[in-house]
Amino acid sequence: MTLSDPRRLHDLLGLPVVTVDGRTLGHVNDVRLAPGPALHGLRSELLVDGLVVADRHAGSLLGYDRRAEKGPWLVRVAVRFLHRRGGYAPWSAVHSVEWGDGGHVVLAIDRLDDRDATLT
Amino acid sequence: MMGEYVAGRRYDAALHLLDRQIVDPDGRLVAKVDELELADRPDGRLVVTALLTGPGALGPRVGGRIGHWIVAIWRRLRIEPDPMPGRIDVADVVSIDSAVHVGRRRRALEVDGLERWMHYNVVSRIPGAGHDPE
Amino acid sequence: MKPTRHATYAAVCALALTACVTPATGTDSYRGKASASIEAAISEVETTRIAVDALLDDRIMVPYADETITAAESTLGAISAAFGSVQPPDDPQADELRETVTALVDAAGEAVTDARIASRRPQDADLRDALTMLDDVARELDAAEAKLR
Amino acid sequence: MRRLFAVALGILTAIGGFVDIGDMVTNALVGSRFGLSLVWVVVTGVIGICVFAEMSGRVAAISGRPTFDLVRERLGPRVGFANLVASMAVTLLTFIAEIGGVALALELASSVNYLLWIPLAGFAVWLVLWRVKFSLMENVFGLLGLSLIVFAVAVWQLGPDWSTLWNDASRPSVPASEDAPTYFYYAVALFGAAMTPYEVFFFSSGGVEERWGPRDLTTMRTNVLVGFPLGGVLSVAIAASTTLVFLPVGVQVDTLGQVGLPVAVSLGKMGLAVALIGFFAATFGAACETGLSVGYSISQYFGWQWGKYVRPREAARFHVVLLLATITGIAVLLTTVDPIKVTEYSVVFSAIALPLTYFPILVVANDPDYMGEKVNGRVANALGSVYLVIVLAAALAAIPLMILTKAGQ
Repeated sequence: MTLSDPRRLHDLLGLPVVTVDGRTLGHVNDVRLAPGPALHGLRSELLVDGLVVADRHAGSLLGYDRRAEKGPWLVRVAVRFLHRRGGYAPWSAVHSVEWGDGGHVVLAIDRLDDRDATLT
Repeated sequence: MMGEYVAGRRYDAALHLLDRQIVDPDGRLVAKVDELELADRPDGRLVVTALLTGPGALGPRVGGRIGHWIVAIWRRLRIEPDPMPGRIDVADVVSIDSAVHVGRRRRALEVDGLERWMHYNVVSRIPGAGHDPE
Repeated sequence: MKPTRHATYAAVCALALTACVTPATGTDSYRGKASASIEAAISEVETTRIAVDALLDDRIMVPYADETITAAESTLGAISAAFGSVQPPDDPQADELRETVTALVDAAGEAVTDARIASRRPQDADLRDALTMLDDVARELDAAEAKLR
Repeated sequence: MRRLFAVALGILTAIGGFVDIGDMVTNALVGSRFGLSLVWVVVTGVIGICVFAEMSGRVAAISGRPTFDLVRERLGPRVGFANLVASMAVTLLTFIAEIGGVALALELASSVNYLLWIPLAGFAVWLVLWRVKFSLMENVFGLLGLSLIVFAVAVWQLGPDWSTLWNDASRPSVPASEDAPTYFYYAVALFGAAMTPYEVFFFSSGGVEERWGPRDLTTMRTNVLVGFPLGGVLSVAIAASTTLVFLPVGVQVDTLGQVGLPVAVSLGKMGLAVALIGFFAATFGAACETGLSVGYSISQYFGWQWGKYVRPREAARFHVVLLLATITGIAVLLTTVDPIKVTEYSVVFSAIALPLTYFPILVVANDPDYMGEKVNGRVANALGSVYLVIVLAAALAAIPLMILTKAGQ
């Protein structure tokens, strides 16, 4: 299978996420990966499943935006405060991606799935 | 700890993969996942193709003047005119838990140039370098 | 990186503040410096006294006592030099204070030097003489400190 | 029986290894100037180090990942890098103070100037880092460090009025001879000395070095919860000894020699000799720990092979860092900078760096991805959160207090 030129994850993280009619929904905060079906009877590959979108990046690596029950209370409240809006956009809903500085991700949908931001 | 990815499990790249320690089959520490390499498939899916390691991959993520320095120092230390960061094909990844486990030994992965330079030029020259710790 | 740089700057300032003796601006500030010098001198004299006492009772090793007293001696030298380098304000009272404190700190230095010499060739008579001197100077320092307070 | 022996050995080395040059000097100084009115800070600090050492030890035992590994994962490469630079600077400063302390202890024993001892002390520390097995290093210096118990014996032998001491300790107030900012400056210093960040780098990395697993959790907890508080008792004993001997006559401790004087007064030559062994073991052991911690933190940030559980040549970059740190330490000390002054600054800067280390540990100890069912319970989280606030307050107050009091003068 032929692939495009290699890209870097860093060039996707932080890109603005917009709808087709130009409304900003947030920024790419993380990229959710899912192992695909096993290849050559060996190991599976890692496919991009969708984008975790939020209005701000600060504190996201702490993981509080993606787990409901995680403690301690003090830190959870503080970090959640930084991440009020957010949601999930499955890769199938991505219309196009302009990579790198000044780029953006255009979604074919006009609402994020806000239930699915937490991890299963 | 070896085995496939946990079935049905999904991984958030920045949360579960980036900056995680890469460990070889002997339990030796290889490098950090400093960056992920992605590529578009013809069917429109985006896939992870490799883990990138070393200052050349880390510098741009640190950003700013410090990130710039990290890359500049790394380039100066390398012999090649246009050095590439260390690259571990995603097919070598065996499992992901609190570390990223790969199926090949760190020597075979060839991502630790500085380690080998220090090994041959500094540490091996000090008596006792091969001394067993136990 | 801005906050880190500010922190470094603040740390350097703090170090600079503690490293040098600033000129005293008024008589009060000069009295404060005099009092601090006396207090520091008391600390060194009393340390020496405890060490000499222990030597007389054979409760301390000679090298240990020697090191402790030598350190006290050099600290007293530093106290004297630091106080001497402060410009006193234009006030006859300050000049008087300067003379008293300088004389006292120097006397303390001499007593500690005698103790250091005695400690290196421990003969009880010498040590007792040194102890008497230390007692005298300690009393004078205490009196001076009480007056300055 | 063997298990019991292992637990006892662990507790004893935790006690002996708890005290380092920062604890000795700061406690002796504070005792001579403030009596026991700051004991509450030592108690607060000891509880804090227990809470966070237990957390980082548990994270290391369950996930196999030491502290700095996780700092970068949770804070990202950019903030992680700033954190690395700050923590390393503080740990290196402490390392320099410890080598200086070894040289000062040797000077007191030999009457040979400490500057002549520095290259030798530095080389000996490096040799231990290069050659000696991790557990042997821990056990020898931990057990020898127990000689500092002599300070507790000295206090007892001085026959103090226990009820007065207890009153001073339990009803803290600023002594009349000192002002409030100075009092709180030394409170921050004592807190930094008790909770030094290197202790958790070292403790969690040591857990990986000794291949802790889930089965070792109980042993680890016993070591921390019994060993560290008893180590804290040694710290308080040092403060109490200088309170009894120095406070009434106005001596303010500024040399290592003064720290040992109360023991000489109380117990004579034999006691003093034991105290000297304690000085040497505590500073030498801590020099090894801080030196390793410098190597641990850089290696763990960049993902290099680290540790004494592999042959030196298998962890080449790590050992190059250890070598460079030792050379830097020797070079700085040979500029004739006063090691005691270095110590006094190192404990204050430790207090400033504390939140950088403790915040990520608290977050990771709550993450089921690493910890499974062994995530923090309510008690650990309640204490951890309270301490996060305390540690932040101490860190923010440190620099203003330092400027206000001209570093505690």
